[in-house]
Amino acid sequence: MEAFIENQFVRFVLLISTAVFLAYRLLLVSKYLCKEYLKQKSMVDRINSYLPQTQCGRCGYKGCLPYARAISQGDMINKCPPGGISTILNLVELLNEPGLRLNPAHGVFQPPLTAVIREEECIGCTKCIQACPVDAILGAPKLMHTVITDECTGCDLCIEPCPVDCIDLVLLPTSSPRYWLNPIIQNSRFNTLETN
Amino acid sequence: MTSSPQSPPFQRTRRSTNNIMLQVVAGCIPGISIATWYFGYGVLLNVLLSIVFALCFEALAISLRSRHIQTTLADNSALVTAVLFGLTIPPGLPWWLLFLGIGFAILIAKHIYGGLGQNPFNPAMCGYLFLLLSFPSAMTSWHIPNDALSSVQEFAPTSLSGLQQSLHLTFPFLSHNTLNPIEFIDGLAMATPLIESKMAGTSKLLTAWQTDQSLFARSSETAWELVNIGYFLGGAFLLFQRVISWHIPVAIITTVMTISILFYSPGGYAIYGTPYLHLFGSATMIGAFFIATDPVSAATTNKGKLVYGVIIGLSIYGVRAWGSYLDSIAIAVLLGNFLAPLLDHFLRPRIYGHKKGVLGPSDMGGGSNKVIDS
Amino acid sequence: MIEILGVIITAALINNVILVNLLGVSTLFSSSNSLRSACELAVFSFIILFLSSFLNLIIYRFFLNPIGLSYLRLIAFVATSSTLTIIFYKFAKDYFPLTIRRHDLAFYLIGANSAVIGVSLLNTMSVRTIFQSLAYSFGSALGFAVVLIAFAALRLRLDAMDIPDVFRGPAIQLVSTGIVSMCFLGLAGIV
Amino acid sequence: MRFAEKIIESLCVSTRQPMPGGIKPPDYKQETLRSRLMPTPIPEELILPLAQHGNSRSRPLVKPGDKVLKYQAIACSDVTGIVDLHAPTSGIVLAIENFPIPSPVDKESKCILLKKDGLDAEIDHNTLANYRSLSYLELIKLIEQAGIFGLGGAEYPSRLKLKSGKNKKIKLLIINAVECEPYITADEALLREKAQFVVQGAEILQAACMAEHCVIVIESNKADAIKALEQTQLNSSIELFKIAAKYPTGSEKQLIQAVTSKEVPSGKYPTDIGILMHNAGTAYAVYQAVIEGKPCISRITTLAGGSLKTPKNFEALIGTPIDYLLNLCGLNQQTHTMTLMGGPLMGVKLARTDVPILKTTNCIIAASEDKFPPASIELACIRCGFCADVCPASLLPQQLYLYAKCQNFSELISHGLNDCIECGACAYVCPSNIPLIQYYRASKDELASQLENKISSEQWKQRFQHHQYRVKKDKEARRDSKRRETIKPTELTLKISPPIFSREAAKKEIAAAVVRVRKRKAQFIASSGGENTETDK
Repeated sequence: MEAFIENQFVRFVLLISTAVFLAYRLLLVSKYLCKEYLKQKSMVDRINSYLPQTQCGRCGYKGCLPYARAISQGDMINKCPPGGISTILNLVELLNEPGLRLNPAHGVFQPPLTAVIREEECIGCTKCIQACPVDAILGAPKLMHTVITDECTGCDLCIEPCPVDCIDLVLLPTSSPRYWLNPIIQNSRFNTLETN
Repeated sequence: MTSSPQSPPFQRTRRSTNNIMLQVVAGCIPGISIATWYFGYGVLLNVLLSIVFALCFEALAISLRSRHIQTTLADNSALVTAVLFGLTIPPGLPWWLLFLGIGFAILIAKHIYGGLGQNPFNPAMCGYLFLLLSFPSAMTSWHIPNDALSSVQEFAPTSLSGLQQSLHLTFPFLSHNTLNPIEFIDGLAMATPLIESKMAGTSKLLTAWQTDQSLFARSSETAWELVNIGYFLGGAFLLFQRVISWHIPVAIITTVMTISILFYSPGGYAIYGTPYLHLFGSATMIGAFFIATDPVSAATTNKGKLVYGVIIGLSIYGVRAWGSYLDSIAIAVLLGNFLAPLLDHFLRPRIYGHKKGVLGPSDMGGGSNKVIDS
Repeated sequence: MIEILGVIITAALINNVILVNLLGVSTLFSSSNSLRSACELAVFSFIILFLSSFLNLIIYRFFLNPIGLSYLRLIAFVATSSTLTIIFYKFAKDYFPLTIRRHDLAFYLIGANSAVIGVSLLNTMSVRTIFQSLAYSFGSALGFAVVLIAFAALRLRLDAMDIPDVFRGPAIQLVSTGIVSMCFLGLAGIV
Repeated sequence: MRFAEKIIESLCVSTRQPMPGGIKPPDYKQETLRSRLMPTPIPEELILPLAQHGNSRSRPLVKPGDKVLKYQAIACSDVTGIVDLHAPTSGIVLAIENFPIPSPVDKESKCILLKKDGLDAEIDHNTLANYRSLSYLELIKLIEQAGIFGLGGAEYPSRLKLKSGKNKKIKLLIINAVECEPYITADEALLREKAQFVVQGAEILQAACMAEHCVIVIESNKADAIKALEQTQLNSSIELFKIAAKYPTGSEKQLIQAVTSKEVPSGKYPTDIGILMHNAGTAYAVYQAVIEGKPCISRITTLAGGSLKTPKNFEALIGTPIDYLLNLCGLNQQTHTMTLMGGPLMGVKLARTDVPILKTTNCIIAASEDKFPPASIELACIRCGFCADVCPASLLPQQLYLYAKCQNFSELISHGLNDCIECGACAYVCPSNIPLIQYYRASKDELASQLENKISSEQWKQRFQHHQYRVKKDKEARRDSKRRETIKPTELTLKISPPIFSREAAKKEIAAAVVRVRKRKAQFIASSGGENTETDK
């Protein structure tokens, strides 16, 4: 056995085989770990899953999916006010782009809102129904309209077309108020977001 | 940000970070006293000087970060760093070297990362390594007042003239005569006590005991073993006080012992001395009990601590036996600190109700994103 | 067998590619702070570094040097390592889908970064036998990967530290690299 | 029946302690145990909150101005219609409005205000001699009508626990008389004086959930409660099981691990591994409900704390205002800094004290300066690992704190934040007095709200896609109808032969149209979905 090992060529083959075997095993293990990840959706879908889906159009596109497609083609990632910091951070993480603060031209982050129609002034012109991106407004021509609160995304598209301006946005009543807050937030990634 | 109501629990134990750090310093006292007894005031002077410098640097850093000076100085972590730094560097160093080393330790190795509790590397060891690499000759020569070598007893290192000599060494501008201070003190021990001649022979303590010389006499050169026994006692005190957990020291000591047993060759090259000398011959005890167990930079999970200790033990022996630098504690501890986050991430205890510690691929969803990726 | 192990340890620890020879430091900062993508990048760079440095050595020792074209070695080295990267890039596409999508540039960079060419040049200059230099490139690739992974785990902790804003991001990583390379310098001289 | 032998064998070992970690705080239980159980004081006005457990509403059955008798049902849960609130005393319902309820912030919810008329007249209730005659379904019905909520602090309604026990095989019923938190002596006082009722209640519970074994678990340092239990235990089949006194063995998961050294799988309930746990107070309430026929209107509460002259245990009526009870025990206003509901380690610091007692209040602490110093400054975490040593769920609180501080949620989940039982042991031993529980609660809230956002955004996405599909379909329909008008009728007749109406042709026509529509829809979904699943560049 000793002589066998001493032989230069045999040691060469031994080392090569162990190295290749090791690399192969590593790749197999990571392929198995990626199995469930491969089922993941495409890039646009993953960008879309980070967007808040309020379909508000403040980013200049008619809905979140078009904006997601634009981002995958290279558009800026800080045009979504309802998403706020969390959307930007996730997109920075996903696309490995430099993080930019929210672009104020597109609006400011607001907590979740919902539209409410003042019943006495509504004339039933169905303009808001056509404008609503998620069909959250119920009503028929010349009849009373009303907003389904848990369907409404608070995107204020219905306010502008209403001739009698009887729709206003109110804060969504959250079920349990959160009073436990983090004493120190050390999120270094918040600080690195440059102002655009 | 509206402040939250006070969260439970409303009662706490008395232990606070301040007195934990004080207990660590108290643990060092036996070691320091024996070292001063043998090597004169050099060690004590170093420690006091580095404490003063450390507190000034800490105050400077805190005021720069505009934090409340009083509270952050109160958690005397700078004190611990200064004491450990003062103990590891050889006595008789000029003061500006000490100033540089402790400055690097406190400012660069600790406050750049954000102050207490956030430095991934042990600041004392960073300072020591910084000096070791930039001033190798100064760092490896121990200036001991000359009589320790000569048999004449009338001039004891702890006497006033011993103090005067140490002061001259540390503050060269004090010696008004233009003599080079080195001639002024002709007694100059060679490299660190871990010199080959010491390691080859058997333990001086044993020989002194057999030839019934007094163990504590300076001539019987049992200095280094007693200093290490002092640190061992300090370490046992810390373990008893449960300031540190047993995992790191036990791992380091067992690794160093097993390897030195494996490589022990009585006749051969001296460095492969007996395991006893490897444990008590050089700075292993202070490394195992005080430096490696600095909780901030060490691993925190129990399994992680064991592997961390083994890595440090291995590299202590590696550097000491085959490395070019004689004192290996700093290098080994920093190597361990570098791997500590990795060990913490993978070696986790099994959580109640789960089969394994790590729950699912921790960042399958692409790292630290804010929203949980479905 | 012992001296082969010795060669591997010297290559991996004592003169580590990233921290002692300071080659390939750019890959340290290219992968994001998620440990998963750092591990994938480390595995990929382990394969590229190991195979390309060994192939380069064979090319240099048996083709370029005998016919006197040793001055062409730099171009040859870059050629082989880039082709290897492209071959393995496709291979990695379906094994590391997430990291590829996010840092495909980092994967390409490995092909041409200084670590690969540095190790190949060190191999050509060294007097080691073929077998020892194979062990040397295996060790340096291993050291490269381990440092990459350890650094990603360290970066996970750096996120939660109250680092002054001036030092956030790459600055603090450079400082940490400095301190760790200071420690690895201390390991120098063994063997 | 390996499981049963394990129980029997574990019963022989007197005290066992397999729970990792845990702390031994000083328990300050002596003062409240000096006196016997006080008779139930009846305050002038009783405030009875309607939303007793969680935020599920319950409907009042009475109107302001009605006269009610004691034990009369006054509210029932509008989800299941089962009565869950009974009048603690006879009197007049003054009002049903929003009153403050116990909470760390000023929170109000709908309560019934009942003014007592001093007669304490009871409604007729039928006692039952032998409960064995009833089947377990009737037993559960009787318990349900009594409105018994988990009196052990967890608000999980007992009847849900019993019902969940029906379909799963229950091997072991544990009566939890372990009170590991300092100051709380409610169960101990109950056991000292009414041990036989608690044992009978346990037997009823065992019959109700058909468990093979029943065990009463108590801490080994509660001597007189153990003595009382041992006397009553001579004739009953229920074993007594003593475990070492250590906080937090009293919590459900840790007690199961201490008794049977089995672990409840994460995310599941103890009934999934055949164990059901009830509090000693619940057993006593079950005894009163089934045998004496009295619904649950009162519970034993400890009044303790430095600024009370005579701390003692009350069998207090539900809805008694807390400051009324505090004054009964002689409250010293100067030293009274804060009021805690529950123990010092898991309790709630009340924002105001004129709030009522609920069915889950087992202790009120009127804290004074010496034992409850104000929260000191939070220093940096030095990762010393004391908290990891005491965590009963063997988590890593220092790593959870690290990732909670930088809001790295995937790491938090992977370090097991959802398995944290918030027992407070880690924050108790932290040398830098970091409010760890506050960090973990904030992160859990954040995770919960993120999950909420994810669900709602998923729903909006579907609605948006459907909206686009509907708009596209309308546009096409409108375009077809417009094209038909532009072609004048004459051209129509020239081009196509006059339509011969035949049934087969019509059927074929419809089938073709359906196929076309389905194809177009699939093609649209594919096209919009197509974008979704487009391979990237």
